[in-house]
Amino acid sequence: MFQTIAEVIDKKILTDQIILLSFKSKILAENAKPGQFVNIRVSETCYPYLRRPFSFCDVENDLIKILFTVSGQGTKALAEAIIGSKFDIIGPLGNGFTLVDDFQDAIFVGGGLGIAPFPFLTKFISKNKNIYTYIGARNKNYIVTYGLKNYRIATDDGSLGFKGNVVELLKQDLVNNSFREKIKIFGCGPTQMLRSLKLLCEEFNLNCEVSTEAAMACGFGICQGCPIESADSSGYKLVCKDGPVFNINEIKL
Amino acid sequence: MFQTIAEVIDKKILTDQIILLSFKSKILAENAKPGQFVNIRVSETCYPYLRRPFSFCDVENDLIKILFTVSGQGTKALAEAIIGSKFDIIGPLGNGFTLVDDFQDAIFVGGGLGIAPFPFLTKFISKNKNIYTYIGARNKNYIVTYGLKNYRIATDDGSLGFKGNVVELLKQDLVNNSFREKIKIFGCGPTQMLRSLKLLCEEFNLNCEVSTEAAMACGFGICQGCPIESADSSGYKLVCKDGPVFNINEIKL
Amino acid sequence: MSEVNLKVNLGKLVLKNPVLVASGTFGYGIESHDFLDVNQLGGIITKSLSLKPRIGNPPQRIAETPSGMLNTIGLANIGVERFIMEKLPELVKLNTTIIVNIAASTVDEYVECVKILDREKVDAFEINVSCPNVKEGGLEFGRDLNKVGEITSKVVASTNKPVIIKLTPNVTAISEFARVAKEEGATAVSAINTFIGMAVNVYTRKPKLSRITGGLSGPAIRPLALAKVFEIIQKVDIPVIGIGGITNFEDALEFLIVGAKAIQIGTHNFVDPSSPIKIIEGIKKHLIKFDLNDINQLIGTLQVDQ
Amino acid sequence: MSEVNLKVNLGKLVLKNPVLVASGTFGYGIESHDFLDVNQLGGIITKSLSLKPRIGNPPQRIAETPSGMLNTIGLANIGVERFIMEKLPELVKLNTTIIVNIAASTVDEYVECVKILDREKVDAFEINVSCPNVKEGGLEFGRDLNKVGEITSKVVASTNKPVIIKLTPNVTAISEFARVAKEEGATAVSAINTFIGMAVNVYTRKPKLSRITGGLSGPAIRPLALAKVFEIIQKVDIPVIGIGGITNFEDALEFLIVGAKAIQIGTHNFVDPSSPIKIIEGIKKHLIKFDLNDINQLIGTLQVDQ
Ligand SMILES: Cc1cc2nc3c(=O)[nH]c(=O)nc-3n(C[C@H](O)[C@H](O)[C@H](O)COP(=O)(O)OP(=O)(O)OC[C@H]3O[C@@H](n4cnc5c(N)ncnc54)[C@H](O)[C@@H]3O)c2cc1C
Ligand SMILES: Cc1cc2nc3c(=O)[nH]c(=O)nc-3n(C[C@H](O)[C@H](O)[C@H](O)COP(=O)(O)OP(=O)(O)OC[C@H]3O[C@@H](n4cnc5c(N)ncnc54)[C@H](O)[C@@H]3O)c2cc1C
Ligand SMILES: Cc1cc2nc3c(=O)[nH]c(=O)nc-3n(C[C@H](O)[C@H](O)[C@H](O)COP(=O)(O)O)c2cc1C
Ligand SMILES: Cc1cc2nc3c(=O)[nH]c(=O)nc-3n(C[C@H](O)[C@H](O)[C@H](O)COP(=O)(O)O)c2cc1C
Ligand code: FES
Ligand code: FES
Repeated sequence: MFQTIAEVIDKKILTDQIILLSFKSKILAENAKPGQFVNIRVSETCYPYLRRPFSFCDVENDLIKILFTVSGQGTKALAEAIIGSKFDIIGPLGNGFTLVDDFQDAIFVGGGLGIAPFPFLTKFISKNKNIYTYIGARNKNYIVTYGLKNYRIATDDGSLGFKGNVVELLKQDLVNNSFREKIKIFGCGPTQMLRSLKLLCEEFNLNCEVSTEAAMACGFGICQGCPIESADSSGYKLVCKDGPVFNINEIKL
Repeated sequence: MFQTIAEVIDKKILTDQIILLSFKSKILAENAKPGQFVNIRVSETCYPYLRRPFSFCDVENDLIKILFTVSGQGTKALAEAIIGSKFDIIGPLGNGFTLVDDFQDAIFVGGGLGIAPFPFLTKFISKNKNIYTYIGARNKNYIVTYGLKNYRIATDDGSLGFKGNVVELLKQDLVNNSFREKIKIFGCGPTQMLRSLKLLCEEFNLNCEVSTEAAMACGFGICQGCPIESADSSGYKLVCKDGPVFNINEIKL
Repeated sequence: MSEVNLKVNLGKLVLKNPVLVASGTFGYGIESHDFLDVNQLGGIITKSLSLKPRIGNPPQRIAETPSGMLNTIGLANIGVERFIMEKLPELVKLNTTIIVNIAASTVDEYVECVKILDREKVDAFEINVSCPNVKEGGLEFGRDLNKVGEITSKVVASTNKPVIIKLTPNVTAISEFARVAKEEGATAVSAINTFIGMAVNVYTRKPKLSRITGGLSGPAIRPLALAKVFEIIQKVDIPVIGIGGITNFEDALEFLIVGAKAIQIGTHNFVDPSSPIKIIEGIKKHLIKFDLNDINQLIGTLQVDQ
Repeated sequence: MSEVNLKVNLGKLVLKNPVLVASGTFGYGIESHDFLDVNQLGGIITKSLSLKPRIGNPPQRIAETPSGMLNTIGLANIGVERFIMEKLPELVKLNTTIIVNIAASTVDEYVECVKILDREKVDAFEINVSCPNVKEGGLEFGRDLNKVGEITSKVVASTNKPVIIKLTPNVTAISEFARVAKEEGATAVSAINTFIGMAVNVYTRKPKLSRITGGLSGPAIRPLALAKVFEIIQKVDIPVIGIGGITNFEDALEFLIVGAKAIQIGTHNFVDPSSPIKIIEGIKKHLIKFDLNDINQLIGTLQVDQ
């Protein structure tokens, strides 16, 4: 973990609402793993006060990139950042996706901005494996394909791709036996989507890791603010330290 | 009084530290009088929360200009404003200088940023009167002459002009009988300076108005936050509503 | 915009909408006309009035703190008599509820003020037993259950108009004070007045306020104020007017959802004097968005699990 | 940098400098090494430990508010035993004062925890009688003068180490609690724990915290915390450790000038985990700038007129 000052190098507005922000930080770029995140101090003042967590969306040389949309004061401050401005960033935080597992087909399932970690993850899946990306969103205006490979799209309103949710789309393909090899699912998205995904994985007996979210203060395990219930009801795990990536069977959704 | 949204049109850095910021606002420009002020919401967030008051430094067509230096979070936010950004401004506030008095020589005495109201005041002194401007500052780096006429400079360290304070410089000239006509003094600056000025005016029996400052919340008379003691000890006047310009004999300094 | 009902009843006090402006943050009700249409307000609460004029505390009276401000105004006001002569004639022309706030340093003084004003066209009284910034009365009263009881019963006995008791949060259990107010006949309670706070200039080592401590208000205290209102609502059956750090319609809704029948905008009147109207509009739009046609369908509807 | 003395004495507790990290905001003292040199701290206060492990409250445990945060962690901790086995061995290697914070739901549990830890290499105890987020103990204790007295006297009787009582601000007169702590033999008091607060999501109408109310911390409460510390200092002769909303050296100096002998950084450890060191450096520079060579020349030097 490092606390470092990083400069905004580039800001791209991908759709109406969704922003890709690049910061220059050699130390973060060198140490980041897919599924990990950074905790950014979005304002030097006391408002907003707490840091805001964002997944590594992509890493290129000494740049780290995050993908987000304005949902409150914190993302507003980031969205207004001008090129050259500097932010205090802590990272890399948490545990990333497990890549040593025995699988041949990597299936990414992202709902909304849940696709955020996948561009970076894509780069880590070894060449001899297959990547299938499933992107879900409310409608076509929220679809981002930045850095993604071999993707299929589902929209709630059918304005692009499959009409319905992204887990339904994946299920169709599973039923149709579209995948030949040993599968591993990588999921990220709203709790509702992760719940459906869990059912699907149980039904098809699939290996699956998901990236979860929780309100956070510290981001590195000292505040106990980010609990997620263990699957066995024995207590809580911390999203920031024990996660944010969990085997889908470890946690209650 | 108006509450209006005004756009930043220009930002000039006059010296290392001192900034001249221009906002476009027809309604404020049309209604401003020298010595009056605006109360600016420097941030849309809750930090800094209260507005910050600034004198009209100058008015040109539909532009109003303020002069300031970074002294805290509020002025920091203004200093960081980018061209095109918008601020919620209330004004014109308070009572300006009295210009109908019977005088022939207008003497402006400004300490530090106390010169702020004088560029605008200069434009209101009728052509057939004389203006003498006395500018005082710690050292030459803090001297601003923007919009000022016929000025003499005093610096505490003697790095420019007279070595000593600006009231001493004025006193010298009074003793030397540099002014021929009926005098009116317009003062603005730190309390210490205004106190010396009061003694001087008593000694030479001069008519004098000063612009004062106080911590402010509302700026228009409803919070009672900005008292200044009446000269007769009968109670307090409100800097924002009864002032900020007072006859120097009305108030205790 | 389709019709939604914003009218709220606080016992015998009826307001056309739940948005009031708080004492001490709206002058005598006639200074802010340049910024908003005062007639649209649910009601106006005047600066605290005392029997005799008070010049207030020396400067420095205010200081900014993170997301809030401290004040030690010290109840500077023109007194009941001048208020009636100079301000009330203009106030009564308005088409909104006029609530006069009274502060005093003895029980008798409260009663006397109320008796004098009772003859005038004012709609209700708010009794300030909670000002942290004066030597006599103020917090001494507001933190003493017996005194609050005594003041309430005597004031209620001297007027037929609704009496609102404005409570201090600087106590262990604010609901006990609400209970006493109810038992002694108050129509409603206002919660809360400011929290005792302090700030120091570390360069001069002097307190930033002339009276060392003062009252903290503004967004910083909103979560605290909301918890106080919630405590009262849970424990005592009396209409509550919520106050503390409200800046927009969402803030106002927090208090209403918790169960406040009305709310007051305080410090934010300094920051955005037109905000009370924006808040009324915001509440209306919110109701429409959620398919509600009456604010009373929202009041007290906090969803608590279990 | 020229030498300045930062050492402070709180009765039998001596700290190499007045900057501590607050319970619950620095884990067990061994998690933040990546961000600061922990050995430079005046001391570390552990997360509250209870006799048995506690899993804490369900999510949502935290919510941001203007310049502050609400939490209802519910004292999630690994318990005294695991602490001694898993954390303490690493902690005791540090060259700083180790203060263990204890929370309990009965008086006996406090005593038992202290007795177990008394044998270990810990330097002092901080007794949390002020957690707003648990059903038993916590605030019920902290708002009851007799209980605070009983807990203090029994804990003090069971150890020779310094005992610090951590007070809640959610009372009418915090100084009375400080007085009882002093009378029953406490070495110092810590003021303050969090203020009871609440927030509501107006779209779902649900409280933002799972337990409805929680504790407010952060810059928002600094003026309130400072006033509480000032109240104690004025009325009771006991060393006070100031806590509440400290983010930089100026904030820290406010408490020290008012008379606190030491301070704790809480929530700001989340926002800027390296800030405790920056604050120590800032205090040093401030002393040098003002030609002082000892922090004790600044403590309690508030300049009050009249
Ligand atoms: C490990 C981790 C990784 C993350 N990675 C990413 C990422 O890569 N990209 C990303 O975008 N986000 C990511 N997030 C989420 C991100 O942290 C949040 O989006 C961010 O904190 C929002 O901050 P904010 O201040 O803008 O919003 P906040 O001020 O925190 O408020 C936003 C919230 O307010 C509520 N709200 C506000 N207005 C309304 C309304 N009109 N109706 C209903 N509810 C409303 C909603 O609950 C909303 O979520 C991640 C979170 C975690 C924990
Ligand atoms: C009617 C009126 C007109 C005004 N006109 C002007 C004008 O034209 N131009 C102008 O520049 N100002 C003007 N002012 C003053 C201006 O309002 C203040 O400068 C402004 O409010 C400062 O806001 P801030 O948030 O930047 O500083 P604040 O956050 O309010 O803090 C600044 C203050 O903090 C203290 N402080 C901070 N750091 C230190 C330190 N290192 N040592 C000692 N003390 C410290 C000082 O008291 C300092 O003044 C006017 C004020 C009034 C009332
Ligand atoms: C400058 C100022 C003056 C105040 N004067 C009074 C007063 O005279 N009487 C009173 O009952 N409350 C007074 N209050 C308290 C407010 O009415 C309100 O209870 C408090 O500020 C909390 O609300 P807010 O956070 O919205 O400001 C005053 C508050 C401020 C900030
Ligand atoms: C997330 C969180 C957890 C806390 N846990 C504890 C605790 O276990 N025991 C305790 O005595 N205080 C606890 N506190 C209170 C802090 O130690 C401190 O008293 C309070 O936060 C005020 O200081 P601050 O404003 O600097 O945060 C906690 C505070 C926070 C924010
Ligand atoms: S965010 Fe602090 S422990 Fe996870
Ligand atoms: S600033 Fe509010 S009355 Fe002057």
